[in-house]
Amino acid sequence: MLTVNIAIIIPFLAAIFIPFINKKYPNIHIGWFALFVPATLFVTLARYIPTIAGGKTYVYTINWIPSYGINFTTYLDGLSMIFALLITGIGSLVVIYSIYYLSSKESLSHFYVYLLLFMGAMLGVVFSDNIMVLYVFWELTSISSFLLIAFWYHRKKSRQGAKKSLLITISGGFGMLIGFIMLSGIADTLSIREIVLTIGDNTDHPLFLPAMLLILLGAFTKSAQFPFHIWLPDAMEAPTPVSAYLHSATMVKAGIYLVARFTPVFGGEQTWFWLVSGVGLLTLFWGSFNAIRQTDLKALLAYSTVSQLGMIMSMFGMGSAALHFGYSTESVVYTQATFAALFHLINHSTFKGALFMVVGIVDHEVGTRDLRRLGGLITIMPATFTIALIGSFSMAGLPPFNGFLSKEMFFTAALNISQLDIFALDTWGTLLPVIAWIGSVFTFVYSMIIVFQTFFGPYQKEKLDLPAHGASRGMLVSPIILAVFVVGIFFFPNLVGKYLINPAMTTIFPRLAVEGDLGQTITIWHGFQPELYMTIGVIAVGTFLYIFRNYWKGIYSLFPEKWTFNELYYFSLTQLEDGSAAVTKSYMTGFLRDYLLYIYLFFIVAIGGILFYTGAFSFDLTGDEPVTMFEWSIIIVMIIAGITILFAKSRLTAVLLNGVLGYSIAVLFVIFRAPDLALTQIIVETVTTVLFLVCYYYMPEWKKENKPTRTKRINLIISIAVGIVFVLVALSVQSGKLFESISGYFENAYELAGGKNIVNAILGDFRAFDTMLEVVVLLIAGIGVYTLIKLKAGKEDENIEDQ
Amino acid sequence: MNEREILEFIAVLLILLGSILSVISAYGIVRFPDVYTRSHAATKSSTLSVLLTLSGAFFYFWISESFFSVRILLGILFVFITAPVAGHLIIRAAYRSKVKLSEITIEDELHEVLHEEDKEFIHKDVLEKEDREKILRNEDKQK
Amino acid sequence: MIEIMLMTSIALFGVAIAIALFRIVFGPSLPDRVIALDMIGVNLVSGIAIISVMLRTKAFLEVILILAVLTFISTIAFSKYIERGVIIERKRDS
Amino acid sequence: MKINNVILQAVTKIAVFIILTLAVYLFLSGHNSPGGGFIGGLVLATAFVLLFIVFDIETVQKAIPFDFKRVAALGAFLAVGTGFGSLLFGEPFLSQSFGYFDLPIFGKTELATVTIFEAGVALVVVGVVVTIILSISEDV
Amino acid sequence: MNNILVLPMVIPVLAGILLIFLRPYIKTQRWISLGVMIANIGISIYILNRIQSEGILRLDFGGWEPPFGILFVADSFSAILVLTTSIVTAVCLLYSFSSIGKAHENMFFYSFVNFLVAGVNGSFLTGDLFNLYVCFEIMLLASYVLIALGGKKIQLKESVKYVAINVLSSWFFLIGIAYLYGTVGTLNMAHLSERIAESGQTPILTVISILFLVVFSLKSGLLLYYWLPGSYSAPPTAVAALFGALLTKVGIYAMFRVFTLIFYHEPGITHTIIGVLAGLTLIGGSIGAIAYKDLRQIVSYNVVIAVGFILVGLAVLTPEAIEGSIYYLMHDMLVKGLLFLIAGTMITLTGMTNIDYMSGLIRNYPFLGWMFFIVMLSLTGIPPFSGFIGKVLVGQGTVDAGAYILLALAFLSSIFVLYSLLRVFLNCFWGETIISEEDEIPMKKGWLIPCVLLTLATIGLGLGAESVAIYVSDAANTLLNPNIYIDAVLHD
Amino acid sequence: METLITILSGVLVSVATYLLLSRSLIRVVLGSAILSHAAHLLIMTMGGLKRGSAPILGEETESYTDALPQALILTSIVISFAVTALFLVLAFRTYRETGTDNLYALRGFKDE
Repeated sequence: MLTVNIAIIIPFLAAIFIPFINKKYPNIHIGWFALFVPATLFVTLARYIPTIAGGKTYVYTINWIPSYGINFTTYLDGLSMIFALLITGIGSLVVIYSIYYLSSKESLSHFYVYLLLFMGAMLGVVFSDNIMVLYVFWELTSISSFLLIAFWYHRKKSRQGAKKSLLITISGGFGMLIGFIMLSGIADTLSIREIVLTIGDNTDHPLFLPAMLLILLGAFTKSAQFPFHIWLPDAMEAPTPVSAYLHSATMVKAGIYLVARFTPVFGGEQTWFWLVSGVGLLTLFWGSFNAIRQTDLKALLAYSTVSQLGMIMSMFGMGSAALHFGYSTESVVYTQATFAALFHLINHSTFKGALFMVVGIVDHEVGTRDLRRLGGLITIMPATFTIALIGSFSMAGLPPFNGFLSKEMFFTAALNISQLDIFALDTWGTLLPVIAWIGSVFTFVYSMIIVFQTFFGPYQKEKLDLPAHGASRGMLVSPIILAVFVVGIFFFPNLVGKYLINPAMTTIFPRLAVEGDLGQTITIWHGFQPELYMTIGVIAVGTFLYIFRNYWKGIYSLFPEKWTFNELYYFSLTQLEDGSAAVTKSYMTGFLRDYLLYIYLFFIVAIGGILFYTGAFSFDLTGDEPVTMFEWSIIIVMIIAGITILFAKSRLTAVLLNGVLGYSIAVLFVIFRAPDLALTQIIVETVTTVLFLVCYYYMPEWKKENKPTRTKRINLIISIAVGIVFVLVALSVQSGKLFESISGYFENAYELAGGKNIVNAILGDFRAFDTMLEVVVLLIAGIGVYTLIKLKAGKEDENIEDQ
Repeated sequence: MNEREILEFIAVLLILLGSILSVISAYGIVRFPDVYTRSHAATKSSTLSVLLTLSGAFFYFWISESFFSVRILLGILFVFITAPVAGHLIIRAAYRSKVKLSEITIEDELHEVLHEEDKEFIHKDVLEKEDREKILRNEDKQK
Repeated sequence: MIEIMLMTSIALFGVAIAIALFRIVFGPSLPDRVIALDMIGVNLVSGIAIISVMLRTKAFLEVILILAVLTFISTIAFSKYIERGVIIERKRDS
Repeated sequence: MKINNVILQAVTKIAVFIILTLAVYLFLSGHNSPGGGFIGGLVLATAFVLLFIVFDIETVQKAIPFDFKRVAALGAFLAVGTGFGSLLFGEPFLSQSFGYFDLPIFGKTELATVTIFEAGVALVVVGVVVTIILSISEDV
Repeated sequence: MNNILVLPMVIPVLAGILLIFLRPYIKTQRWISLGVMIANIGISIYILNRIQSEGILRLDFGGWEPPFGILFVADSFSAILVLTTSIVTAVCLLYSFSSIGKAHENMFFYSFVNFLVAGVNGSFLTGDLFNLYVCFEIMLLASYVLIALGGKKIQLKESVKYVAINVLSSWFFLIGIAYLYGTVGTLNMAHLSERIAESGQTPILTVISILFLVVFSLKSGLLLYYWLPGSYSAPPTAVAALFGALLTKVGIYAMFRVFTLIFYHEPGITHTIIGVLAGLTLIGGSIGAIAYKDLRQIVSYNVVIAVGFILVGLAVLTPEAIEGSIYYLMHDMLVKGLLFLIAGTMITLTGMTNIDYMSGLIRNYPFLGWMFFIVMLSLTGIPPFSGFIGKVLVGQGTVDAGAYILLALAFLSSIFVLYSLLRVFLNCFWGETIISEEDEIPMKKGWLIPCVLLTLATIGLGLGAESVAIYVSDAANTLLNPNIYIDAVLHD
Repeated sequence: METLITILSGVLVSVATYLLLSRSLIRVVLGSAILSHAAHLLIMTMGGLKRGSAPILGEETESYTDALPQALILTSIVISFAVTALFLVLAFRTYRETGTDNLYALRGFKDE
């Protein structure tokens, strides 16, 4: 079935064409073209709902890099179906909303290009079967989200928020990539389906646990789980449609998707269970707790999103416990946590999307989102208020809205799981429902804040930037549709359950699903159960806390700003920059001596160290030729001349001594039977000396080095050490000769190359290529010297480069 | 000892003579008091020594291997021509750069001709390089 | 006999070179050093001649000539350096 | 005060002649005895250097009006070009060949492509050494 | 006859020489140089394909059988690198046409570029150790001149250090060759490998191998990268881009060649050290990349990070890792060239180097901004750009070899790459516009087109990774099985 | 002989190292020249010293010295000459341009 692959590609193609279309029809809002894409995709996908619900799956592969098994394989099953519908469905609504939200003065084509990129990437994430391709799209979502957050890039806050989100999500993505690599190493395949099939045999692989942790890292960063949640509030700098789409309904749920997708792989493991549900619950608590203190409506929603995501995450964690058992009637009970998670996932998208749009409307019409300045809007924008009410109450878990159902199921699941006696649940299990309950109380409180602070109370006209008036109709379309869903799902939950969630359950629990039905019926009323009491408790305590919130808000000051993770993030970044600047500048002195010192030290340590570590040193005098008197005197002359250079008082003396060295080497070459070398050496030496003389005339006199004694001493030690290592290696090589040289061959030079001078035959024939190249070297040097001297920088060139 | 061996011996004797001369001139170069006197040792006796040695080598090759080496002859010729010139040049340079004469020098006739500008007769090894650079830099500035 | 004589003479040249090196190292003036270098060069010419005789090879005869040439050139270069500072002039006018 | 250079210049003329002869000899004899393109070129270069030291740049250049950069480039071109020559004959790059020919005057003579190669080398050496020294000296 | 092997090196040499004669004709010089590079692209593609069908090719210069003569050996690894070099150089030349200036062009600039390429290609192709040294020297001398060409103060200051350090490293190379010749008595790399395999890698050979490690570390900037940031930020943009793309890669190539072909018997010592060095390089490069506010410095430290990353592959020595390194090497050559070009263009356009003072460039130069964005992603290893596949394969290799510290460092360094470049992007391209319409320096087409070409290359290499996969896996196979190379050279 | 020459080149290496580590640019250039001397001596030593006669065929002898190192040294001499010349000129230009040959003053980038 090609449709799925095409469904991923279409948004990308559309993104390419958007700028052109925008140029061609500048008068029509480009959003209408963009709307076409998600709407079509939604309809197309929706047509598959019945077949998917019937247990059918679709796989299709397009080859990308088959050599490494990285292929563009798509897989449409229940789980991806839910997400795909959310992406395209909410996507369509958001596009409609944005058409009215964004004025045509903005650079709309950029906006829709990013949005479509994101949509395509997101579809890619949920449809990909190949984990590498999944990763590709995963990072693309991060990037497009980065671009969307920084849509108003001239604002500093937007840039900061974008930077933070990109850094955190991409880093998490890298972790996930490593995890994927490890996982593919374990399972020897890149296909998720195959991994699920074979992983059972490999759970004791040493890399199994690290892979799990790293993949979770990716999921947690993307889904803004504690403590990586800090990027999400800052991401609210994005235009509101973006927040509604990415940061509540879709992108943050990619992490959830990943957890769900990998539950069949890792589920049933204790670490997985505790990490996912533990982190989820912690996030639930921390997010809801922090949401209350926010004064910016969008920030409040951001924290609420964090907490809701934590809740969904924890439910997936709890549900994974079912995999620990085989199929039995008990284990089916535990899967209902997962069922609830999927259900809440859908519900959350509906009500949170609606709420974000409401906030966007308020912001758009009133000009502020600050809770301290808002109030009394109920009379001015009644329709908006109604939607806000529906959304908030659903979020708070009140009937008759869909949030109530999933919240109830969440309590049920938490209670059930706490009864288990695996994974040390007998000791810590009771914590689960307790934290869940506390988190729900806070959720209730902030939901109330949204409704009552914004729409009730005194209307403070003087504090608002714009005169308040009702929302435009077009902007209300999308939130109303979502609100209808919120209510609708409450009354017909089993429609969703049967067609969307059940197939997804089959994906998450493949081994259980073959044994029997995992489906559940959602009932609105199931008698006076503990979970109902819990809900009532939530409402009671929540109302109490809401009314007296000014009395207990003091506890927030217990958590000073400095101690938040957000501050930690900024602190570590600045520390990192300052620290690395300090470290780098401490060794990058720009002083040649220091650089050479590093090299020499490295040489001494590495070569000397290895020499002694391997015991390579050996010394053997027997092969040596005898030394005559003349040779002794030449050698002594050279040693004296060499050492005297160090103490030479004028540069000319030094050059002269260098000349002595050169000529003496020529004599040594004579002694060693190398006439050609001797000839070359003396001529080159003379020319070099002449060069030195020519240049030195224009250079300053050789001053005495005013170096501290310590520097001198270090230099001396280094020099001697370098000499010693050099000699030791040379001596060891002398005594450790392994083979005869190949040069015997060259002694037939006369027959082979027609020359009696072997050295010249080698240079001119056997190794003529070297000679040719060295001629080129010489040529480069010659021309180079010419250009160096002739091409001088004019004054006008000395501008920026010398800062 | 046949004739050839005698000739060879003579050739080698020439070489030995040259080497002895070279040591003598080396001794001179250490012992003489100033550069002008030292140049006598270095250029005159040293040249003689090298001429002797080279002739010895030339004869040796001619005699023992009947190899008439043009190269050695050229070498002899070359040293013969250039060594005095080199000595001349270096001493002139020394004098112009005002290398002081030995304490025991009695008369310096050239001084008034060449160094009339500085009556004080500044004794310096070489003209200060720094001064030259100063001049050079001033020129640059003027440009 | 001949061998011994050759060995002696080459040793003597070695001694002469070493002594000349003394002048190079201790100066005191630059011309002193240059003279000493000139002398070393000339002595090396002799030394190489002796080595060729000892080794009975004609391979080094070029070296002798070249060394003589170069000693001359470097002495001239040095003396010009001492005398005028400049070795190669663009246009001789002084 | 003018410095008299008559002695030096007179001697130099002879010396340069000797050096030039030597250079040519070294270059040609390279195949069978010490010498060759490099050394020949270097000796030739020292002859130029001597001329530049003893006379001045303008005088010498008036007598020998070469652009030494181009001399060097020409040399490199020759050296690399001989390599290319062997490509034309389908031989591996830089294949040298030699043969003995009976020439009317010289008798049995060895002719080798190496000589062209070596000539290139020599030209480069001369060109580069002189270019370097001239460039520095002219930069005052 | 495989005479075609010598062309990638000799054509640039010949062109470089010819251009000296054509000094006054700048237009001709430009087109000849560009033509040479394009010809090289064609030739290297041809060679690459012939290697696939005929195995490793070799050319014995002068017809002398190895190990006595010098020879060029082309396996897939070298051919790939030659190809990439030609592409990058062609693009950099294109950029230099409109940026380098008449004064440079008149001073044999194109000759030097040609010589540089000749040295680089020669180093990739040669099969003889001493010839490798000579090729290095050609490359280095050309780079010495190119770095100082223009004679600005900063260029001279930096080039002095660059030359001094490289003289030292060449010296190490030379004594390394001397030691090796003393021990094994040959210079042909295949013959060396055979002889060492025959006698076993004695302790002294291990010591010598470490000496070569020092040499190539210096050239490639593995741990000993101190010279790199300074000298890469001094020359004009086109030259800096060439340097950033090519110079360190030659060192890396040599390291791969020597430590897979010759000294592969003691991985416990040599490759462990390489691993440690690679790790330290990653750390140092990462720290350096975020330490400075000077755009040129940031960009230069990114070169260092890449060096560390590529050598992680050599350190772990598994097939995946080597393949990954080769991919990454190709990717890095293209993208580093692009990065340097873009950074240089930014500096030219704004007249500033400090990223704190640049702002809002994307409004004036949107194309440049988006290309920078793509470079950033590509260097970070974000798919579907070219860095991705290399990163994944190296990751796989390290996992297989159990080198988890290297794995962690390699991926952490990517975050630093991202962070350092993200800072640049956010500061320079986004934010309030500071350049008013009047002050805006118009973007020249000649600056933009080369950047666009390289951007397309990185996207193409990322999406079309499959098209080079066979070459890369053949290259890795040859590297890991030295006998293939030896047989092709010695036992034909 | 071999040991002696090795030690000699070791001394040269030490001297060159000391020069390279100094602050003055002209010393560094000189140091680089001396370094190459040491390397050449080393290569020579590695091929074995004073064994056989000069590698010119035709002189009646039973063995020749190793000619390959000589060829290598020859190449190396020329290359180091080229490098030294370039380095020298670079130092010279640097001095003319910046007015100092003190490497400490030539540290380059000032920190912004």
